[in-house]
Amino acid sequence: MNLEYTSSEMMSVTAARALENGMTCFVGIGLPSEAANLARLTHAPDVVLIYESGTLQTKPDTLPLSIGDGELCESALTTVAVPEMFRYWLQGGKVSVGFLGTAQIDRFANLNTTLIGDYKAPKVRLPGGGGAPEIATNAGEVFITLKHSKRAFVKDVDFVTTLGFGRDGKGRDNVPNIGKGPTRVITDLCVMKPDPETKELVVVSLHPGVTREDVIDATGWEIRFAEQLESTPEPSENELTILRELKARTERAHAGE
Amino acid sequence: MNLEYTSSEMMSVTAARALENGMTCFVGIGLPSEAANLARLTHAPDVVLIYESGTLQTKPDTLPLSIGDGELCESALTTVAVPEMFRYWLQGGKVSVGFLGTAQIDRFANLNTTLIGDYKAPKVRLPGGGGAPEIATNAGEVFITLKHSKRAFVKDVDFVTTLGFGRDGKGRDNVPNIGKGPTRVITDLCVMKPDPETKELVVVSLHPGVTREDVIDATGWEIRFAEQLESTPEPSENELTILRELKARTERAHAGE
Amino acid sequence: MAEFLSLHDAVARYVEDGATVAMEGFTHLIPFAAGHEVIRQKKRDLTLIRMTPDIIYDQMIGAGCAKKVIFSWGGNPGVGSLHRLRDAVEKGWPRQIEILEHSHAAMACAFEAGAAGLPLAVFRGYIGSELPSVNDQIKFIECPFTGERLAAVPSVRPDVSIIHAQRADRQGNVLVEGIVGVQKEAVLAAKHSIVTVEEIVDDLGATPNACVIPSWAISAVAVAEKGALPSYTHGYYGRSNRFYKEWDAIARDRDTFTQWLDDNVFNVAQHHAGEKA
Amino acid sequence: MAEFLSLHDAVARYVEDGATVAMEGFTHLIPFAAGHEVIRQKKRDLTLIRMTPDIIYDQMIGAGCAKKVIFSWGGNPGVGSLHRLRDAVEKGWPRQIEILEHSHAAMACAFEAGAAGLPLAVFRGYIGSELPSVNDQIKFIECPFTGERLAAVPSVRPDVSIIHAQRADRQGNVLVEGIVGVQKEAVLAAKHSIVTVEEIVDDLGATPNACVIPSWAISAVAVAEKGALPSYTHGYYGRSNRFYKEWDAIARDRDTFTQWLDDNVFNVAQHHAGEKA
Repeated sequence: MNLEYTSSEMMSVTAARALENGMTCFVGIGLPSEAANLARLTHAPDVVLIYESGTLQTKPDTLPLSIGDGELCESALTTVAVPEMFRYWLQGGKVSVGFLGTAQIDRFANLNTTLIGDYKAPKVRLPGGGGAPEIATNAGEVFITLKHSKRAFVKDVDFVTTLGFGRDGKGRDNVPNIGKGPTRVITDLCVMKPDPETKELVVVSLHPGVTREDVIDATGWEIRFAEQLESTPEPSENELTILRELKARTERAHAGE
Repeated sequence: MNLEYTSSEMMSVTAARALENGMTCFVGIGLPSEAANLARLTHAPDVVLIYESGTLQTKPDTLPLSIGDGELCESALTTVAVPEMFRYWLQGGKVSVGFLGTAQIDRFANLNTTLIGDYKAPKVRLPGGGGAPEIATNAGEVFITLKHSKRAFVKDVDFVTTLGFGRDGKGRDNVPNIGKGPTRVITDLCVMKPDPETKELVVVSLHPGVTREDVIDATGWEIRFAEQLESTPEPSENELTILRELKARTERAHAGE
Repeated sequence: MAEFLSLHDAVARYVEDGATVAMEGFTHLIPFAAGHEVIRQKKRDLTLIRMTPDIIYDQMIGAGCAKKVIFSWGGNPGVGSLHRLRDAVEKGWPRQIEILEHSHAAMACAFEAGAAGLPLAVFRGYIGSELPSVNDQIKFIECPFTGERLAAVPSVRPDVSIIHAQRADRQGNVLVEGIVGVQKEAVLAAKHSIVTVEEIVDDLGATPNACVIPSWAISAVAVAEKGALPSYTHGYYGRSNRFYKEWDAIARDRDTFTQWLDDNVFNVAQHHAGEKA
Repeated sequence: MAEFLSLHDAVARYVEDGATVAMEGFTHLIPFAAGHEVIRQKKRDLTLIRMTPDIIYDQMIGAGCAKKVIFSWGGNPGVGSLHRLRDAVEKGWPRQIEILEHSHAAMACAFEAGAAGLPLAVFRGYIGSELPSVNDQIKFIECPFTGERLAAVPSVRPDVSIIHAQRADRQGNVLVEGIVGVQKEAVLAAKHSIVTVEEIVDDLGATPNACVIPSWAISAVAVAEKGALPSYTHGYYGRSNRFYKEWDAIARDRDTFTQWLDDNVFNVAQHHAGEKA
């Protein structure tokens, strides 16, 4: 195959492929939402999507701009109150995968969406935790997707908003009633997984046309590569068509009043 | 006036008169339910009735046999789940009056609906606490209605299922976030109120034709009478008519399938 | 995803001897058909959880299914006692059963906490009540912010919960409407769950915030037409208040009860014995 | 019983300088008209509580109403930062504000606990997060049954909560439908509450288990047609995603923002400035 596609499209398609029928996915806004709906519209029509606004098993035709666009409620099986969403559905153990984005991520997959700099005198104030701290610990496992850059991939996050594996990689050891945590990170360059022992993120697959140097240059720590480094399969024509249609529909919908 | 009425009717009418428009009443099944609906159908059309089955502001045309007959839901403003009923509406402080019946009551208005005899080897096993223990403490005040008899009115209940004022009358002293407790007890013979100091129940009003001796004979402790002992006003013709119609409608409804 | 099973197969698969079972329905939607199936399959040593045991548990206790009952109000609502429950507690017939009793507020919060995946429920309760002296599962904690003493009880987390509902769609999503009680909580709190329904439909016809339990949160859906009788199903049929009153006489006497059980549960081919009551 | 008041009078009566105020609406039904009324009445030193501050709080913070914000996610959803919030936190304009931040789970449980009349919420949260190190209102307790360590936060109990809803009936009972967020909890948790509605109707048209808040649980009902714009009201009008995107440019610059506020909030006679946005 010889299709033209962008690195963003490669990221979305790869992230989408992480989801399967039978999964119940708590979806973060932005890239995770794009990937989750692409999955639903392609190989995983029965994947169950949940948004923190209370919409259970929703099937939006366009991507929501916010976490609670009307489209999410109208296409949902039902919509529950937000306390119920966090108590019964997330904390109650009904979510198999939490799908998150982030501003900053470190080598142990800890996420920072709180601030850059010092808490008392922030250089940049970010939106905050939102649903992520408890999605990351109460979901069965966590997928993370974001663009690869040195600013985003840092050795140690400025602030652990959301637990990956802790500042030493042992943050989940001996903690009862906690999920597996991040099992894969999908970027526009590669796929990473935590080392089974140390929990440090390791590149397991490079996207087509991406070199090790590209990843090294975009990562703020000495990134390691798996011994059996794979090449991520290219997007199919069908995936690209559906992704592009979804984004075009979404753009038209958001441009209107 | 010279109307014929039974002592049961006298009790229901007197109990009904305790309720007023503007009150939000958590209604127990049986006598309290009869009185509360009589109030709603006579002088207090805007009294808000709540049943523990989750039915908020319900207006049944016939009395429910159980606490959750369909009529309660169909005539309610809305119906919430039972956990919400106990958490948001009762514990949340939205109930001004809890209206309870009981099997046994003592001089400090403690209620026993658990058992007669010893807990390990009960002589008679009663239904248990149900909603009463928390209605009695979380409602603003409590009205109690039951038939007067030595078996029911005992010096000390066999078991305090539901707090009146405790075994020594001091059970509510210095307890934060607790209601006033029982403020009146309405029987087929009289009305009793707790002494402001000792909290022991005192007869404040005798029903027409009832003597002090009648009450003394039907009470299991040395019952005291208020200095200004009143005579309970008789039922009006309108109250009796509406009560009898309500009971007739109810009987017809419960006799059918 | 919920599996569509016959009621027989659902009970056979998920209700094991010795299991902790919650059959819920707060006066409404009581799963009588399922209770009769449990009796027919002679399940034993069950720990039965239910806020309001009602005559469904009276029947199961009288049939010898229970070794323990956890409840907050055990009566025939508006009628009187549960004679089979009393006979078991007071006289040990057909076997001695253990009881653990709570208040409604405690059990409602315990179901909520079970659905929420928590080990305990915290609430303002049991003040001045002597129930904590006979139930060692009632404890008190101190609020770290205000110092207030609050009650705590373990959450309810049954091995299997069984409820009855109006209808399911062809994917196994279930609509519950009317007096919804603690049914959703019971299902979400349990390891396994069986939902009996009046019918299977193409479209649930649910409004945006209706009480819908998704198929993926349920183990099995079984059709049991009139499966709540003598209780009722809002929108389908009314409560047989008459039967509730008749039950008093049936249950007072061991022989009458045993005969009733033979006639209406054991010697009934289909599941809806309750319907004939 | 709720009193029917104009939005002006409702805000004048119940929102006092220095009050703790929760204006809720989880992306849906955000009470913009009420927020603009608070700005017009120049309320000061408010402690603003909201899970998702969104541009309504950006406007109120930029207008100088807030001294403190309690929140769990402060962004322009799907667009980016709240520039007025950031300007206040980072540069102290128009005044320094204090922030207290939680996770969504914590705040959702805190609203639930507030509605339930409890002093605290207990949940499984904040594991491994550094938020407890910057928020001294996050504590941990031990479950007396299992020994598990669980998070605890104080319940939310505002002086006044303000929400927007679809409609009220003539008794002041309110229907909320669609994404209902924590609005019912906000109203029930507060000492006083204001509900703005699209319209007053004879009959709410509610199904049996609809989210209806009874009149007697509300202080005041005020009509505010299109009172949620640029947010939306399910069944009435859609979200102005365009305005949410435009807000980014408006809010980036202090002068542009001040001009916008003059044109769209202060110099608008009626309440529905949002509508013109």
